[in-house]
Amino acid sequence: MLIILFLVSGCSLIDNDFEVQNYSAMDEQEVKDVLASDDRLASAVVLFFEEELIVGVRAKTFSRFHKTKIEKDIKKQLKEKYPDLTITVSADSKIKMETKKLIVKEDQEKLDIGIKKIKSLLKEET
Amino acid sequence: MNEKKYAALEKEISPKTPYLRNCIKAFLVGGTICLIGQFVALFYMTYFDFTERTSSNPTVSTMIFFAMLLTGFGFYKKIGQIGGAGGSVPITGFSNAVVSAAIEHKSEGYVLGVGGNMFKLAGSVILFGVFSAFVVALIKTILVKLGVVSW
Amino acid sequence: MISIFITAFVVGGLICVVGQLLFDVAKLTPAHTLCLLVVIGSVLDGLGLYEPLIDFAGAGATIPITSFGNSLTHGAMAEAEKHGLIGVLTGMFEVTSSGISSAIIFGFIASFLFKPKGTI
Amino acid sequence: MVARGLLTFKTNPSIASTGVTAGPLEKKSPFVSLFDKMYDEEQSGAGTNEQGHAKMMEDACMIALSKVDSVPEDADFLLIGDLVNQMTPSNFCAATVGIPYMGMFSACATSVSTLITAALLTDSGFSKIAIAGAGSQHNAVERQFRYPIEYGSQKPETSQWTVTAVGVAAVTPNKKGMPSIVCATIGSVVDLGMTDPLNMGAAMAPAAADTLQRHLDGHGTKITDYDCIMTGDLGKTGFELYKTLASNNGIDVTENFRDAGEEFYGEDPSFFAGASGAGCSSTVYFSEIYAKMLQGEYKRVLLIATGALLSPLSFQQGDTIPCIAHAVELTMK
Repeated sequence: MLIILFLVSGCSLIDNDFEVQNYSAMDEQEVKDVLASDDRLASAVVLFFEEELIVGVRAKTFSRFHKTKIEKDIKKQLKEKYPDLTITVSADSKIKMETKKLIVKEDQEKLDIGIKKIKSLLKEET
Repeated sequence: MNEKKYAALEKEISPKTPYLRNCIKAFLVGGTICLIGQFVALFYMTYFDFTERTSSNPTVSTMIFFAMLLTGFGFYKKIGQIGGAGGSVPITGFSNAVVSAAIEHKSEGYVLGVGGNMFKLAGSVILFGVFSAFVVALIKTILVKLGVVSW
Repeated sequence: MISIFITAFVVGGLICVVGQLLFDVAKLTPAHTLCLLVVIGSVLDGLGLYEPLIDFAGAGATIPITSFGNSLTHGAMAEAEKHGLIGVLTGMFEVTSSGISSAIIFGFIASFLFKPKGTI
Repeated sequence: MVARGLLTFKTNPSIASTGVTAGPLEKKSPFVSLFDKMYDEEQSGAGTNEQGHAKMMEDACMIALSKVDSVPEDADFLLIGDLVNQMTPSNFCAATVGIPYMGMFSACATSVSTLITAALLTDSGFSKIAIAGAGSQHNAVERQFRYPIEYGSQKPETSQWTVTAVGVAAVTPNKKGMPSIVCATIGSVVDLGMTDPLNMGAAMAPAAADTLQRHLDGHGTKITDYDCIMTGDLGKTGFELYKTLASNNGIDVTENFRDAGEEFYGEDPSFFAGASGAGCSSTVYFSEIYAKMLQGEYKRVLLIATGALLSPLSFQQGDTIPCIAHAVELTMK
């Protein structure tokens, strides 16, 4: 497994609150551009792993009304940029929390389990 | 003295309802209950596998449990007296209605008393909730079928 | 993170203020007020407005009784989307069951544990 | 003379003794030192509210009888009432004490309606000892008329607190040195369209004012003839309304106007507008007023007990609250 460990501490690149972890060979600049251009967002965590792209965002207080729309918008934009990846975008703080956990752990063996879990969490409705 | 004249006199002499004070108290009490609910939701999100969406179910159950204890120990009626709607509008008020009726009618036995009267107060909420949900969903389904709106 | 607590407090409080106005100004009994609020919650969900409110205020929108109407409607509509008209009937309690079932269970448990106090 | 509910007793039956029992919250009452028996628990140790209510009534009857050195077998009539459905506590009380019994209901005015009936039976020579009185129990009444006890509904400032108390009197033929019953006025039902069950004082005030007027006109007396004119359970709001109505009728409202409901719990704001319930007027009449008469402080009093004749059903069906007030005049010679 070819891994490029590219730990971006965030502050140097985009905004203070945008955190990207890249375990794949994909270019992450695009995702940063998309997220940075959306002023409805307060913060975000991004995780690239193999064919997966998981984006957990936090919307600004009054943009939370449009959470679903924000998710759709970002997903659409990212799909154009990364047509080959399975993209998961969520404005749910639990998803962001879990994604962040995966990043902090830096344990790549268990990443796919973690990603599966995140996706199953999202599938549950209500 | 006719009814109208007396009604006017009654209005004049009875203490006025303190609208503003009641609203402020309802706001603070109701807001606090929701704030506690948010902490409970955060707890479920942090320590269990619940998302913001799915955490609402366990949160509601937990709040109902809290209200059961408060009702049983005789505190909820104080919250209700101070908070007014702030105590009865949150789901805890629903729980208070169920629990207070259940323990009140315990003296008539568990089947006829508790079973028969538990939803004496809260039953109407379920009835109107279910029926309005039925009507709303029916209208929406028909509108979707007609192509006026989409899901 | 903090902001969700503020919005929960404010939105939850405001819904209760609506209830208080129904008590005091419209002179409705608690039962009438709660029924009206449940119906309002249900209609708001039909218009697609309640879910955004939950996104905005979290527990501030899920704890007030209006969310009961919302989740009943939500369940009914979700099933209707899958199964058509018959889903309106079958889906009703899919989402809300937790509130009702815990009220029933805890209410029954309470009847074993407590008796009315009747003090001030 | 009997005309349109106006009664004058020829033999002036006496109230030979009284018995007053009350629940735990009533310890806050300023009249507590005059109550005969207090319970530490709302149900007076019985299993249910209604059984506790009945026990409280039995105890009150026994206390009143023992004060005249009598046993239940000596008593000729038991006239008692309460607010619970079908007056079951009174019925169970009567079953235990075994005195020939008639249950009477005039809501919270039962204290006076039973006293009048007992005086009539005594006056006509049919009775040597008749027990008259009324009682109420907070939990039993609240759950029937309003909500479960632990339900958190907001009570307005006009609402009144149903007392847990029973007051009975033993009515005997005239005895020297005992307060005696001179005349009475049976009230007619007055309904001025009030519908709020949490503002009963306002509903009852017109009935009280009406009966006061009829008593004064019918028996040809003046306000100044009385040392005290005490209404039953109008509460703070109802009492104000009643005084306004009386002064509108040209009656001089003096310091002698008192209301048992307003005074029952003192100034404690947690009881809102004051006390109510059939036990409220009966306990205050048969403790505070009775004691003051025995001491000679009051020579002549007019007791006007008021009752709201509503049921949970009539209220839910949107009916107004019909109200009644009965008056009885006591003198001490």
